[in-house]
Amino acid sequence: MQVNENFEPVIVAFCCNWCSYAGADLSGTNRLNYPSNVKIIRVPCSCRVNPMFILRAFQKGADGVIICGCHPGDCHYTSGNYFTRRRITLLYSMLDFLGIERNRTRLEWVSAAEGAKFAATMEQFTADVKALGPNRRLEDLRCRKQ
Amino acid sequence: MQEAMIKRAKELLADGSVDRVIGWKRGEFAYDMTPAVFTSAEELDSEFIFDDFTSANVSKYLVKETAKEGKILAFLKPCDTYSFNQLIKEHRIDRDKVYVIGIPGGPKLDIEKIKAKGITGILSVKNEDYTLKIETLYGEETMPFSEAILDKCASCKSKKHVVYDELIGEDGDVLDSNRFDMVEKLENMTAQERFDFWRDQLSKCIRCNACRNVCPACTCENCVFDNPKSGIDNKAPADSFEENMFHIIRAFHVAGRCTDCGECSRVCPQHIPLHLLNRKFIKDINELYGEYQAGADTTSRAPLNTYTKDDCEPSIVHERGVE
Amino acid sequence: MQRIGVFVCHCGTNIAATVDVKAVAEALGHEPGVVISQDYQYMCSESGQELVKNAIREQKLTGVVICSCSPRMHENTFRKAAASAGLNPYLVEIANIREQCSWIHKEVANATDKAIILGKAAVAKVHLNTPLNSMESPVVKRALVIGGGIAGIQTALDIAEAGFDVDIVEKQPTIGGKMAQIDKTFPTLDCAACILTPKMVEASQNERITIHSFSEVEDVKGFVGNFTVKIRKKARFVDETKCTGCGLCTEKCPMKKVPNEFNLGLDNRSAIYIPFAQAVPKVATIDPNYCMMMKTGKCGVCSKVCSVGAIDYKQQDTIIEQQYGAIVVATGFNPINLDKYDEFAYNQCPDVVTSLELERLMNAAGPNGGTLLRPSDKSHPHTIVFVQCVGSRCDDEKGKPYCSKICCMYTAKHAMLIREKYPDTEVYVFYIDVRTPGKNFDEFYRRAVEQYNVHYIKGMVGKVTPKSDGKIDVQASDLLANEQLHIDADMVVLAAAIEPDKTARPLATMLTTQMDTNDFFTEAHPKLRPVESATAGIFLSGACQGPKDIPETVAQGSAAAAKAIGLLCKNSITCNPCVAHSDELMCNGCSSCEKVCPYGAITYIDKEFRMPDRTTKVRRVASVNPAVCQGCGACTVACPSGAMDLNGFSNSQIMAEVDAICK
Amino acid sequence: MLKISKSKLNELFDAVSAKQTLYIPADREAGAAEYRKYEKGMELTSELNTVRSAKDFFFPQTENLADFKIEGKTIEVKDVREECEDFVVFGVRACDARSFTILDKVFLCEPVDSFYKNRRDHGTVVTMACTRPSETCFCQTFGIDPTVPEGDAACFDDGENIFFKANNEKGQKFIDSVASLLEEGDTSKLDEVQAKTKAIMEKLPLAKLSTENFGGDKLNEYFSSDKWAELSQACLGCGTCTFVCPTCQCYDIKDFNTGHGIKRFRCWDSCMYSDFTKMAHGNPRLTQLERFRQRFMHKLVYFPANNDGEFGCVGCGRCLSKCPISMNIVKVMKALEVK
Repeated sequence: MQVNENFEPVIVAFCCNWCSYAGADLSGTNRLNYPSNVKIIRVPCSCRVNPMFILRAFQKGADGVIICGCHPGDCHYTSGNYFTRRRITLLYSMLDFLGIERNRTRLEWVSAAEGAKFAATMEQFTADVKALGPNRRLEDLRCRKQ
Repeated sequence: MQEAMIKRAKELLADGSVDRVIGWKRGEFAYDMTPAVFTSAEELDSEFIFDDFTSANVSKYLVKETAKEGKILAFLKPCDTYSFNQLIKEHRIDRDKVYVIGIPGGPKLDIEKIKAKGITGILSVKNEDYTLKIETLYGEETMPFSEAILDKCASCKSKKHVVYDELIGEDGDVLDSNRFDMVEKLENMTAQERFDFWRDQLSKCIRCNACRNVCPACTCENCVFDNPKSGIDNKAPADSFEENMFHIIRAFHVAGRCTDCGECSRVCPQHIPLHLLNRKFIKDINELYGEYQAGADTTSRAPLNTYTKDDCEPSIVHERGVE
Repeated sequence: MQRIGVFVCHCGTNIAATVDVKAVAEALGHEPGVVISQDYQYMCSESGQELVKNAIREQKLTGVVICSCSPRMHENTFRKAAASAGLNPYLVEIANIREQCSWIHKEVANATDKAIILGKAAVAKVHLNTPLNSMESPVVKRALVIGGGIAGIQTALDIAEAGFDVDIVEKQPTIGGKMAQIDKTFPTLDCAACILTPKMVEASQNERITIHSFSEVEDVKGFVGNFTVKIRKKARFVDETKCTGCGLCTEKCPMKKVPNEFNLGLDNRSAIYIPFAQAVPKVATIDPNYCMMMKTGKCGVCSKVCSVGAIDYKQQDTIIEQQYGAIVVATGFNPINLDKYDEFAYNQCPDVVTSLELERLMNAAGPNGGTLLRPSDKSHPHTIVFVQCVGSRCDDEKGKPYCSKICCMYTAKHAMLIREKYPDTEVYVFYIDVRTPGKNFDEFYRRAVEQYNVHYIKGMVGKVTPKSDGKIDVQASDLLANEQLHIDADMVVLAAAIEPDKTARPLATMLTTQMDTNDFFTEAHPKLRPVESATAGIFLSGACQGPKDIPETVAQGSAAAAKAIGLLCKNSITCNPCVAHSDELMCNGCSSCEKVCPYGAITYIDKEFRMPDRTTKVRRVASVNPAVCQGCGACTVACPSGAMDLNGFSNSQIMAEVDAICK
Repeated sequence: MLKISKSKLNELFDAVSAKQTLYIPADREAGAAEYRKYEKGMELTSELNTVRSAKDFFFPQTENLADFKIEGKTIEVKDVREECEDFVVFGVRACDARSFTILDKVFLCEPVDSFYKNRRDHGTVVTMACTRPSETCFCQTFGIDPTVPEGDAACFDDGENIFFKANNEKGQKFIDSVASLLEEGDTSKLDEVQAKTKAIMEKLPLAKLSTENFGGDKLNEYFSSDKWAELSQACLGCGTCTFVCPTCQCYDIKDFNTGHGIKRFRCWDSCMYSDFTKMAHGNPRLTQLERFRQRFMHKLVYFPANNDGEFGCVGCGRCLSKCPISMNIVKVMKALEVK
């Protein structure tokens, strides 16, 4: 695959307030660098992430979307991430079924203590999306940046 | 069959057990039956029809019908009973207001398949020992019955009625159908091939909403695609993205609720195999979370409304099949 | 028209070193709706907050965006500041440009660009923020404890001690639970009754405690601070208020062949009975399945001998309705049923008993008056084999996957007591592991081995076979010696696994609390919230949450009480306003949301709607109780019509953020 | 009459498409044809008609009307109108050809819809006479002769040759542009084919359907007919009939936020939809019965009342074959007709 060195992907990360957002804060506190392509949106729980949000991100110009939540069993709301896991598994499977590149979407469990994991995950995900190049299969041409 | 149905419907109307009957009404041609509500013996005698073309699933109409006063008799084919049950489960139908008579299922015929053979000017279609004798303005044509079967019937999942008050004819069994074959075929393609396949199909979409409006799982008071507050409302596929989004979200919203009745693909004026999207979810659910048939009962928890602690991770999507 | 203020914090050099804060303020100043955009050294300082407050007042701001550290740090600070300046606190949004920007990026240009985008997302979101007001919900100053075992008693006593009324609902005729059946307790070997019965009496005499014995919870409605509970007081055919517990009726009752539940069926009781001498309340109960009067209408002896006229054969169940602020579940455990364990001949041989049965056999108030005799022939047993982990740590469907936790210790206790009292008896214990974590536990176990010469054998018992001479052949393997053993035993004692009370499952549904696959109640957090259920106002005490010994149970009982007291102390609870709400016009009443709500916050109501054609239609629609909802948002995605939305994180707000980030 | 042998038709297509964009009805799959941009070697369909009508060429499903560029707090309006390039649509049937006349009445009356006019001015419609009408055809009900179609130029198929006839100047220009490929031919066989087709027309199941009792003067009777409830009962409220209809011309105008600006576009709308013409106060037609009635009243009563008796239907039969529940204008006319 050709990698465009100048391509800077837009990456949206949905992080649950209690674990992953805190984990992201921790990687900041520990000054662990990860690419600035990643922009975080805070949600109360990963189960708040509606498939509409993910599609919307791709429509409006995102090249990759990652969802982060508490590890299964650790959900602040006891069961939220279990629902997330099913919903997102099915959604990602459907995107794959439609031929959308698998590496554009990801879900990772990141606890509040895993600052290093958060940074490493974002580093890896950004690299994967970069390798894929711009999102073309699930983009809205009207939104393409001129 | 038709006679037995009319007879029973008239009896139930006469003894006051039901006030209305929902079934199919004959049309202008051999194949254009309209779902209809009958209230008298005369109407039943003159207009009620049940034959190889009465394929429409009438269960969704019962949402509207059971909101009215009185009781309605519904003739349900096996596949329709699944939709009916699912609607009961979601509190959309008042079970007490429906008297269900289970009737045999298909296979039903697809007029479009007959027309696709170049047969036009169709005046009548007769099934003689599984050969269709088609009288047309341009002479008589024949074709095998098997080649004119509706897609949804060709991959029938069940001949069993999952709910009824009485049956006319025999009840059948849940079938070991081949309905996931095409999904599997697509799964085994490369991502690029799948993308090309779906782009070709979904680009045909004219967003007429027939698939949504016929779907027994789509009974929302106000669909997100019609609701400006939802942020994703739209009326036309103004971009290929919107074609994708509509069908992904629709499939997702009925995931775990779709009974695979096949109406979406039957009514699509552009012949988009929309049922494949729903079947993909059904296949995934069966494989990842255990066999589940929406509408088979009214009490089990829908797979997306439940979980187990050792469910697979979404990364399974990245690990299996072909990229 | 929105009037939004943007305030960019330098955080000393924490932000300003890598983010060009002036450029951020400048860029965000051009965003639609932004009327003021400023930067400042320390926005969280007194003077920084003053800057925000003044701007709110002077510019008549309708929304505030603070670009600063993580909202986890100072969101509350700025919300309070906004509130003090007259702006609804929920009209404040934080753009995290420190932890998620300046601290992780090194290049100024890069970090500044990202900070601007994060700021734009916050501005886009705040455009759609709506004022939210925290609801206050009053707290009923009364607690309900379900279950009157040691856990429930301890919880009730502690709550009453704190000055709150508390009711105990116990389904048996007496409180006391399993502990009342136990002879001695480990590792101190003091008598269970001696330490339990004073507590039972204390509970009955405490004027703040009401005991509803022989009663069950029928229905629970409401939410934290305001539960309405229906309690069914089952008919005991004896007027509780009149009965003095003299026991004359139980002596005179001609029907004496009723298996005695309290002694686990090892002896009999009469049809009218008091479970045991120290029962609380000490009131007789008629068992209608055996009472001749109830069955045939001929007898009436108890009625004749009762001097206070307490007998009432026509008594009916009564329903009490009561309101509570907090509910504590203390439904306890039972040993599992051993019917499926044919290999241990439990059903075939009366001399194969469970540990709890052994407790009764050894108890002074038990069937043998405290002398350990074989149930079959009342002879003194000389060889006793204990089998550990019967149904515990088990992979098959017969047993339980977990460790029952208490068996190792009570078996050591039994072995020791037997060796102490009957030194001529040989005691064998077959175990997989001996688990003795706990204060003085391992010392206790070692005493059994070293001082009392109990034969501990690591190995499994394969088969227990009663023999014709009355002995029992125990076939086992000694894993350490690697040999097969046959022991001619007189008695075999099975350490049956314990399981949560099966009848608690419908209760869990009523309480909208969760149970795990083993039917133990699930705590809100396994480490940090061990005595709370996920449902606010419902607390967990004792073995209903997991296997526990007495000290742990009592500790948890008190902990649950402390949590309940903490709630009851408040006059009202302030609810988080970031909760879900349903648009009734769009709701289909399909119940998807209810199914995914971990708190049972969603109920359905039949609501009348005016239809477009001016008719009316009654439709089932979801209704969220804001006092119960915790705002996770699971329901918003389960809802296909989009009727369900979440305050503070609405669909449109999140999509606005997405748009701002992606553009 | 000038003709070309059918075997040479592709040469003609090649010649036309070399100069301007050419669209022809081609098979998408068995039994389903659609207009496609001609590419070398593409075959003309054997289907009678396309699934979607030809109205898309002049009134596409979505069309950008204006762009707004937002820069900070200023909005700049950008005119996106561009002169359309010349194109030819070949093989349009008589029914669809008539639909352009109907659409013209809507879009070309004052104020003229410049987007529509632009396309209309630059498009040449070459029609094709029908030889094998389907049972769903009822164009004759609306006075259309499918053997002599309208359009800028008309083509006639005698089985071996395609004959060309100009109906106007634009049509003549088209024929002139391909004159080198055409030759004068004998039309006797064509006359036979036409006679045969006319005979079939007589035998069509809907041949007797008449508009005689419809039109603007029956407004009250039809509006308050008690038949509407029964007719609309099974209607799903989808837009299939509207979207396959060659004459339905309603549209909605919406704004789309692209992230860097706003695109104002119009898209087809359907009077069958519950949110059609929804305004601040709600929807003027509250029930599906009213919406269903609107569609057919418009075609059979309001439109002729406002357009010199011209009905809003051309009898193409698309809604007859595509309605998911097989309810259509024919059933409505038959049920409703007041003699």
